[in-house]
Amino acid sequence: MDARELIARRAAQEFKDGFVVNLGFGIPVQAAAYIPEGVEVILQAENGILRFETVTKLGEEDPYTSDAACQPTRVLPGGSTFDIATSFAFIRGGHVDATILGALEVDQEGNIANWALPIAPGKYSPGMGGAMDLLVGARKVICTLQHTDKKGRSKILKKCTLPLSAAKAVDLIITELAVMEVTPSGLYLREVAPGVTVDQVKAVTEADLVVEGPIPEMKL
Amino acid sequence: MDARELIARRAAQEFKDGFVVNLGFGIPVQAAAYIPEGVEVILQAENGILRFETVTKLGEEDPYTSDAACQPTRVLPGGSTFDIATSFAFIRGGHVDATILGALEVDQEGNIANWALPIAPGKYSPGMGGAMDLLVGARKVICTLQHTDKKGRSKILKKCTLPLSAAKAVDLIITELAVMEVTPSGLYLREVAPGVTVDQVKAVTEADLVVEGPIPEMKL
Amino acid sequence: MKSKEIAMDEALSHIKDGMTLMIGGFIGNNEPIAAIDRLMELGVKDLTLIAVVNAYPGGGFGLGKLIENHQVKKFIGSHIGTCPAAVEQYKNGELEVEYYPQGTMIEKIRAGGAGLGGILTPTGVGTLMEEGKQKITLNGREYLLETAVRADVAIIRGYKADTMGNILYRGTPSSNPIMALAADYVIAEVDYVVEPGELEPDRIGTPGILVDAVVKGYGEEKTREIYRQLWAKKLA
Amino acid sequence: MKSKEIAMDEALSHIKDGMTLMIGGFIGNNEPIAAIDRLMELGVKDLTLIAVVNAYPGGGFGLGKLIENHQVKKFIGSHIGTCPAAVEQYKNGELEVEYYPQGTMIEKIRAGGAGLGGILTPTGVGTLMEEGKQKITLNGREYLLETAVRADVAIIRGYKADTMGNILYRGTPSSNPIMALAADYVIAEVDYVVEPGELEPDRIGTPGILVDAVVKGYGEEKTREIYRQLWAKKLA
Repeated sequence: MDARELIARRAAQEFKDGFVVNLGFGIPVQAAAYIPEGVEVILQAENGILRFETVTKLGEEDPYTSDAACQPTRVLPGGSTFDIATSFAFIRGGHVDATILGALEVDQEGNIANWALPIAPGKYSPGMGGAMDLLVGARKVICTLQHTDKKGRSKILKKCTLPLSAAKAVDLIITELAVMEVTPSGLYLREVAPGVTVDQVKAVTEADLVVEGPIPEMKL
Repeated sequence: MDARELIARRAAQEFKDGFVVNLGFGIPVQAAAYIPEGVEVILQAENGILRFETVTKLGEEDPYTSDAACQPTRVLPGGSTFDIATSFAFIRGGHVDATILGALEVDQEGNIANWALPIAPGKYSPGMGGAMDLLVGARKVICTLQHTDKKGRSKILKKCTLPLSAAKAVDLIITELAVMEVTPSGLYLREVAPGVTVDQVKAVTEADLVVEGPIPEMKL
Repeated sequence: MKSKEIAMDEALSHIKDGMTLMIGGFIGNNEPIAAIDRLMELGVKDLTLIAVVNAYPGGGFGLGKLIENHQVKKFIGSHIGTCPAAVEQYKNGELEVEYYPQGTMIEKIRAGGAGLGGILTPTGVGTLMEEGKQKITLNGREYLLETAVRADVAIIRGYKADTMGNILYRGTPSSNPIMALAADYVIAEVDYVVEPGELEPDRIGTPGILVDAVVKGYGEEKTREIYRQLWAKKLA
Repeated sequence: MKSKEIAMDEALSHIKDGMTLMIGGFIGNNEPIAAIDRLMELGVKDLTLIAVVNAYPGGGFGLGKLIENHQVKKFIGSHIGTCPAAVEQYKNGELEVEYYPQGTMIEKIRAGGAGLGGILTPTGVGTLMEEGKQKITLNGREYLLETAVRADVAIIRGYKADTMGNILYRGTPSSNPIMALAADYVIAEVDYVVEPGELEPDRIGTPGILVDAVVKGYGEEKTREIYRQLWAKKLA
């Protein structure tokens, strides 16, 4: 299983029955494929739709209905559509139980940088989209990312270096190596991936990681 | 014709074709009965309805649909209903062309007091309802009231004495004696009621009234 | 997923003495009248009641009954004049009243439900409403900072619900769809409960994620009778 | 009352060089694509474009075309990454970009249409978004004061209109109903125009009092074809 699938599978275990969730692009959306049996989650997309198909085949699509990636979707029974001001009222107002989002960097205080890539002096791309509102408004923020960048440097930092998307917003960090929880008394290592040791996680983590008691292995 | 009918008839002449209007209780609502031939106005009520019947007979009513007095009404063709936040977005946002409202007092600067009757120290009744938003948001504010109180004292003042509903909000004042316009250079007498002289109006008006040129008689 | 339709008393048991309660509707129209009637019998007291306006003109109907029954210690809204008992209790000191212009009141509720701290409104500048509030000038125009408000419980009135709590409104829904976001526990009184999928997604005014309990009201036929009787008496 | 349905070019003639233009929809979905295509041919330039997001991913569709055609000098919204031309022009200094979080952007537009001076949002506290903005603390929580925004012209996309300008939306209307309040001149592109009374009052998403011009778009059949072709190409 590749790193992305592992992260998505583990993230999916955070879904509780009846949860309203908003999923960022990439790994988070992938997590929807691994929702545990018996658990029903309600997908929310920021453009203004609740309970919708994750995949709608061409031929069955409605040209006026899309998800937040402008891909065709249809409302499922019990679902609804609404304008985007209402959609963000739901998001900011605490009516979304959890969001899973990717990140460029995350730090031990729960700060997160997930959009502002410098492209010229004082200029950043691609834009925050709805992520900043989700980080502030969702009741639980789960951050999924690969533990290190292509050069092997930790993305789990003492302090983010890129411009923040939100301060002290992240509750749980899931990588292909570990599950870490942000708490008022530090960043706790909660689980390691199958076959990964605590020392291996520590070796590629810049953040101060609190390790207490035996650390269980992720169940996937 | 009694004073109230005269005021209502004159106020109705302010309606222009296509105007979106919100009418306060009492004389303003009465004005709707005298809308000139060929003029179509769109009634808006603050609870959240556009284009509705002014009178709906019992037997034809819908129990879920009412006007701002909670009296039965029905939507006319081309009308619509919406929530009250949207309704006041229309009102405050300048999407209502004119409002006609009653007043306890109005002054030469366009200040208006139309709700806060003292009932105990620091206590006022009955509450402003939607009037304060209408005064601030409607493009044209027409104030209809009787020129004097029961004791013959002017309600058209130099300076309001009751707590204000809005500052510098009134554009036009219509009483059973006169039509007066609030302008940056003072309160202008524009029309007198049939059979009423300028001096008679001046005698019962505490405000400084600017009188320039011959003052025409109201056409009713 | 478990149906959100529960018994009236089970839903109302979430309303305790001293709580802040929002009631949707507009001086009688589209008010949750069955829930209000039962709440009067249950006798919960010392409520802070938030509504955009007060009772049906003259009282004796809908939320006015809670005031007449002395269950409300504070009223927050734009108007009390339609409820003689409210005016009397306010005058004699039994009822505290906090006034906001109607458009401000609903924006405060909307802000509470939408996770905003507040809004800047031009309404009330130069009036009593300025008292104790921050005034902010933007581009030469003055605004009052009005802060968000929420309630412990909101009771709203819809026409139909499905068992997932999706609400379809009929007629003039007024404050109901806005209050549905602004309370910790939301009770929706409706005349019909249907299965998920029976309500058109475009027509759902309040998604079920906002609603904690669906309760049956008096039903459409009795509602029609009640309002016809009410409206048969001419307003003073 | 005169019908609000007019010719596309007559409606678009209200958009002049240098104006601020709002375009409804969401990265391609429910965008007024016929009006945008024609606006590209008409060549109006130096526009400030306000949209919650930018082009359909990869560009070449909907409002992305206006940027690719160098008609936009400033973009105000939450994201440009879906539009390669926007990223390139921003990088080389041709396009100015003003970012707002999506929820903030739509609240700024809503405030502009609703006569509010602005709103207080917790979104963006502790980030780049604080720059140049007032920060206000209420009950120990910090908020950014985000001010109202309006446009000279808004082009929205509905499904059906009546000749009075009432708009019925279909599917995910996203920013369209909000922008309808926030511009001096509002153009609604729709697939059908019907007579007043044919749209259910409860289903009208934007009342005609907000709409200045109704224009016919490509129609439902062609719209279906256009989106099917778009969606047949897999996203990168």
